[in-house]
Amino acid sequence: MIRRSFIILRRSLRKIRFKIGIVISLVAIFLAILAPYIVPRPQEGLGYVPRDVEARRLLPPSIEHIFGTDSLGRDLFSRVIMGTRTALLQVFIVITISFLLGLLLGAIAAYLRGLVEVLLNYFTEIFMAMPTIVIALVLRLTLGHGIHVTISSLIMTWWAWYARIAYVYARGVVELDYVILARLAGLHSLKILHRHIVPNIIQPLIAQAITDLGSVLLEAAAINFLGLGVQPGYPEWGVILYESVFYGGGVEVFTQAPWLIVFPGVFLLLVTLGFSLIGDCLREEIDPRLRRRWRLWF
Amino acid sequence: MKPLRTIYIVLLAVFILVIILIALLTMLHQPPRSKIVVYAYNDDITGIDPSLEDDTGLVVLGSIYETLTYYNYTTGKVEPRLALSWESSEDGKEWIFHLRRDVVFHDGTPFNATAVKMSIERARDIYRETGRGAGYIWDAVDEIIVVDEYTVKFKLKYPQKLDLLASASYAAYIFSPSALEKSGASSIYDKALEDWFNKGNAIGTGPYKLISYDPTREIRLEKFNKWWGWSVVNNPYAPDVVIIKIVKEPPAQYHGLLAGEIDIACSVPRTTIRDLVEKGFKVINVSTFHNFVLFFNTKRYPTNISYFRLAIAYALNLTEIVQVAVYGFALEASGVIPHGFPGHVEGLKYNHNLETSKKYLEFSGVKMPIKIELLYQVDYEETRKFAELFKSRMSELGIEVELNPQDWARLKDIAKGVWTSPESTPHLILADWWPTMPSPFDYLYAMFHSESKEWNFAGYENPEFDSLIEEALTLEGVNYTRALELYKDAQILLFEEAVAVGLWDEIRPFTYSSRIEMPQEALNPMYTFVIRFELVSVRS
Amino acid sequence: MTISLNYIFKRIILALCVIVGIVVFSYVLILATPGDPAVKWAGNPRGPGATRAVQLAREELGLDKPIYVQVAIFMYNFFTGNLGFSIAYKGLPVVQAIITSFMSTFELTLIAYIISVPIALYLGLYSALKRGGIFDSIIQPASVVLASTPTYWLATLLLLAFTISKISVYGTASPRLIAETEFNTITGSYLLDSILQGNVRVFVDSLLRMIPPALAISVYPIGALTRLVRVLVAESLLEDYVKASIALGVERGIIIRHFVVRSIIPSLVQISGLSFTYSLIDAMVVESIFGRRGLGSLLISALNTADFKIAITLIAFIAIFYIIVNTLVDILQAIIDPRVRL
Amino acid sequence: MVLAIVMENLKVGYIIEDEVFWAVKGVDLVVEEGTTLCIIGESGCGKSTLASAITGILPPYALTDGKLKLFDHVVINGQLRNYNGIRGKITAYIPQNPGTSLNPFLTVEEHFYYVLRSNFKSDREFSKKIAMEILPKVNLDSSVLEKYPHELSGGMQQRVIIALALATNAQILVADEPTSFIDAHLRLQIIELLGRLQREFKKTLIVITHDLLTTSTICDYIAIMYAGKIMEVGPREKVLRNPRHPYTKMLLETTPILGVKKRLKPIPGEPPSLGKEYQACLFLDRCPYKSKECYSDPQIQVIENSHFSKCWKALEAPWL
Repeated sequence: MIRRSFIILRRSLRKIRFKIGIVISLVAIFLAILAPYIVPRPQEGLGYVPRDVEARRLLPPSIEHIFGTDSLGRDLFSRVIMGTRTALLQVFIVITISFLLGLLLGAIAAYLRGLVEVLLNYFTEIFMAMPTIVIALVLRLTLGHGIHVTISSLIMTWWAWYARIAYVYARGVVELDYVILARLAGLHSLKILHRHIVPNIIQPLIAQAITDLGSVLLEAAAINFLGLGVQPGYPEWGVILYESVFYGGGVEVFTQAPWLIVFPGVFLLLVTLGFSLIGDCLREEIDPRLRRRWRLWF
Repeated sequence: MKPLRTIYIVLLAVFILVIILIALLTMLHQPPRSKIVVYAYNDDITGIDPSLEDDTGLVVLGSIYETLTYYNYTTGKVEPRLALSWESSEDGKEWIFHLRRDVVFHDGTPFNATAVKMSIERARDIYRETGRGAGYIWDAVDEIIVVDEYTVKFKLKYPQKLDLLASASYAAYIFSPSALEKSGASSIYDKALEDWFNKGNAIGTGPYKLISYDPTREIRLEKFNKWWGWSVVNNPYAPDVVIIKIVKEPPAQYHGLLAGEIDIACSVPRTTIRDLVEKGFKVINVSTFHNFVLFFNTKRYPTNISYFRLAIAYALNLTEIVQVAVYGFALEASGVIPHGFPGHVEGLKYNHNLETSKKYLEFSGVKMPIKIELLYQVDYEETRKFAELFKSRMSELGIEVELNPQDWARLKDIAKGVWTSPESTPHLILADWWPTMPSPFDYLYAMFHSESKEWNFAGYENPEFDSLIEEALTLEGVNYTRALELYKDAQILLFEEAVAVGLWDEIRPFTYSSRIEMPQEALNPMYTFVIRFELVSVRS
Repeated sequence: MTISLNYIFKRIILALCVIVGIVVFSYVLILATPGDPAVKWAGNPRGPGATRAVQLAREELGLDKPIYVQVAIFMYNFFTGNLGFSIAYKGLPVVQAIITSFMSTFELTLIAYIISVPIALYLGLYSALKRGGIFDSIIQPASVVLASTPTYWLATLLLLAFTISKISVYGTASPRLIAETEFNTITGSYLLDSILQGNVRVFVDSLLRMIPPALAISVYPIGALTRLVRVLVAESLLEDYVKASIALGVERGIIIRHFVVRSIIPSLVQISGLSFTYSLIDAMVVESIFGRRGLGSLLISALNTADFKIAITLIAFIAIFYIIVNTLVDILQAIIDPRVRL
Repeated sequence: MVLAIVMENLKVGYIIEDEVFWAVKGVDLVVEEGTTLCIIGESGCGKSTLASAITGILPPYALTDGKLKLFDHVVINGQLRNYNGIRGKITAYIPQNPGTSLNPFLTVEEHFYYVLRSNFKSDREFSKKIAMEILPKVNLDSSVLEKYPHELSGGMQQRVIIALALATNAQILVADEPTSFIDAHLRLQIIELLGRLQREFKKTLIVITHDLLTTSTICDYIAIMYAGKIMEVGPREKVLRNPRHPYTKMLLETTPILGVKKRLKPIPGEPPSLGKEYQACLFLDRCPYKSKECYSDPQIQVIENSHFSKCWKALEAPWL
């Protein structure tokens, strides 16, 4: 399996799209780690309103403020770069937890069968039908404000997808002779899950997880954009966009300070694009039909 | 290309259709025909029961119904409206109102003393029974006697300035007794009557009558030709139809104004005012009685220490706050009663001084750094900006502020928890207030009296304060000047203890298109958001 | 592949079970939020009578009963459509509020799909037929970009563009026009209502205002469906019957139209149906940016005003819509495909 | 005598994962008009590729070399392929799996319509008329016209396909394993049908098969294919009775002949892989008669008129 992963990776690396995706993601990770050391005003990046706010409101991009300033006089560059950290943090936590939860529950449902299977599938179905934003709306009211709302509402909907995929694949594996034999031989269930089932279902799940990175990022930003997630002033692209659209009445931003919408949006788009490109190329490698050069021959 | 001809055709057809539509629209864009005024209001309407509504329904009620008297905020005097004249007894416990004679309700039924009795009793009794609505303004009213068709006598339990109360913006509207019959309600207390009103029915005496009612989209009003006041205002250009359009987002109001779809907007983004004026729109700045107050939770450490509260109060730079949060569209507050309101006191301002602030912090003995929580309303842009600014400024003092934005309903629920579970209620609560009746008692009682568990977000209990304002209230009907002095003393008490800091008194710019004319009198801060459309003239 | 009536019956039963689960789940979820609906229902009472009034309101709303009884009553009311009045907007029936909001969001999403599905079909088909060519190498990354564009951001940019060009695209229709033509919305769908009332001006106006938000919404389905169509076409080109008909000299155009496109339509319908429900959520956000009334504004205001009836019904409604669409699409797919006979 | 198909050192390969795999490794073959040729070989020997090359359904990632001529048209010339005016007009194809080879979304009538419209610009009514004429010839009545493919049995589907191929009026019919996907008891029927139609319409019929038994009954010539090359070709009787290649001999021994009781012998070993180039005889590994000369590529040996073999020992034929 590892060898196959390497082959897929090597082949993907030949593609310019994949390379672009990797470069964008690496740059994003780099920015996320080093953000406080790169940006000129880390304090403002975290939401501090400067003393000279009145003089610094809505300045256009200049050497001092590369991306301009927002309606509370904060350096937009600092905020956007600091936002990378939040963005990646959200995405990785959400994907990791949903992935593990989905893997575990999907495998258990397929392995244990019976009532457990029915119940788990039922819950999967329910959670798949609940829109993330609706859950976020409700959680915002019960849990208050903060990044934990964004993360938990995303997990609540995403785990179900992984559980579904894991379940479908695991069902196929559970029916195989050697698993049935292992079961008959009295091998411990945990061992069977660990040795036979998980290795067989993990690859499609990982592929799915990588493909989903972009979507999760978008959804997280959407939740924060709606003011349901992190606190106001927090460095997060969705929140910055929200402030741009609704602060200053929005109109002023439209006509006088378009940089407030452009920069966070472009960052969001680029990082999502980077993730999506990686996912897209990997999927193409796993599914060879899409790979061949093709022109109509008839 | 041949193969996908159908798709091509479809795309082409769609394209052509769009072009035709655009052409059609430009053709159809004709100048408006009838005298229609579209007024953009910024919130959903919560209900239009004339006796019970105590929220956004005012904007509709104010045009459909009328009160007995009218409070003129420029002169500070009470003027006649449905009542032509009135007199009170020496002790202020008996009031007689002489009613206007030529008044009819929208359904043609005549206006008389019975209607007054019924309307006011309904507001008062439902409040007494269930606590709903703003009927508490009639709390003193013991008995309403119909002397004759056009004379009503009020007997009070304790002296009050009833002519002032009768001009209140809530619970003082007179509706027609025929509503009972039309709604099929058995009595004025029947729930069926309330439902009937809230389904979009109204029978008032006002210059406009209700045509259609959709609380989340729009309310349509039509000129009531038999209104008694048309001869008084003498305005042949008054709008025939008024649309109160719910447009929540300020940018939307701005766009609507620019596109000519909205005539009057009550809350365009403040930053766009200059732009709008340059484009030929007109503005009336109304310094409203809507003010923003920062409450301290006086029942929880560390805001139970008055030195700590004072430290925060002196750290607030009101000039900066007004500039940053509301772009200067506000007056820096002095005390908790807004400018221009009876009982307003100048000089109750904590002059921004960080040194003083640090000194008080030391006195307070609170160890830095400390974390406090600020509760504020999420759907006002100004409160959000204030919160972020406040958080930054406090961080300079070593106070970490955790922001807790909530919508209004939930903010209220959390804030009043100061009485039941003060330890889990935020330390600071930013709330806003606008009055129901033109008396300082309205502000001071609701926000600081120990009995007012619903709105006293500070959890403030001070018998001295309570007795001061109670005494002032009873004096209002007898000796108004003395009453105002007592109110001043009460406010000084609040100021010294720093129970709450008045932040700013809102100035609301009403922007309107140049095709209409609107005199300053059309807007009255006492009845915020109500526009007297009878004074508005439309030129086509 | 055969789908029997039995299968459909099973599916519907499963869907019903899930719907019940969702109603219960949202009920519990909403009641867990702070804010007492009874206080709101009682009209925020003050003074001495307040406690009793709230108690009465609580009884009236049935909030004093144990939670399972409440859920059962709610469920009964939900399925009989007898939900009474909104708590926050007195006098507004819950069902009416939800239907009108839903229709307005639905028509927007529908327009977005009327725009996006043909475009996606066209782009996906051509990039699959010319795989590896210039067209494909442009369309493929472009579709990834489209699918990863934040919808609300794009909506904002579109609005910016229209603001600069001084074309009013705000709101559902011009309030003045509505006032002048005495237009009334009954269903919530302005297009439908204006057709029914023969109001051409409102129809044109609301359709034009729908285009920018619909464009913003359609970006995701264009990107995602283009990629899907490309895969499906690539798969279908490998089908034996395509090969056989090529060998029999069937023209390229006929093969593409009647063999390839026709074979991908069932899958396209299914996935479009699925993504339609996601776009509905997108539409809820985009709507609010363009100042339109719909599910988004209703849900937010319902939660903000502790209007638990509307909130729960709405959440359940959205989820149920999702399930119904899924079930319907499966059945529709079966109907389109002649191999499946019911 | 008109030559319907001429192949000169025809090579066909595929590019898979940037490597070239030659499926057909140089075939020289001539087919006369109006005759039936069976190409017989194990699976993977390149016979289907050969059929694809003739009928013009090589995928775009296929590589070609050599020359293929169908009547006067040069279809393959080195790397160039040009099937304009060939598909449906000169060649028609009868695929191996009738179940998947008819479009499930179209009725039989529509199949006829699309095929005839493409080839003759005929309208719906005319194509229906033609279909009605042809269907009885394949023992189907016109009621199938209204039906969708999945409503027909495997044998009926195959006959519809044959009817479609006939409707094109193409001279060369290529049937790629026409019997492998249908029930055993129908096989002979289909084969006989093909034979009858070939005689009736004077078509040139190429039958690709691994099934020596049933198929051989209708053909005039047999070509034995192994690992991408033709090993032996000749008139049916001669090849069957007098095999001049050890592979043919062994192939015959694996096939039961009706009425003759004999031991069936499997051929040991595996065919060589497609990816590699071989200098030696391709059958070398599995040949029990190999000798030193077999390590060089064998020349074509003429046994007699129109009977050729690609074996150094064809003339001696020690296996006979």
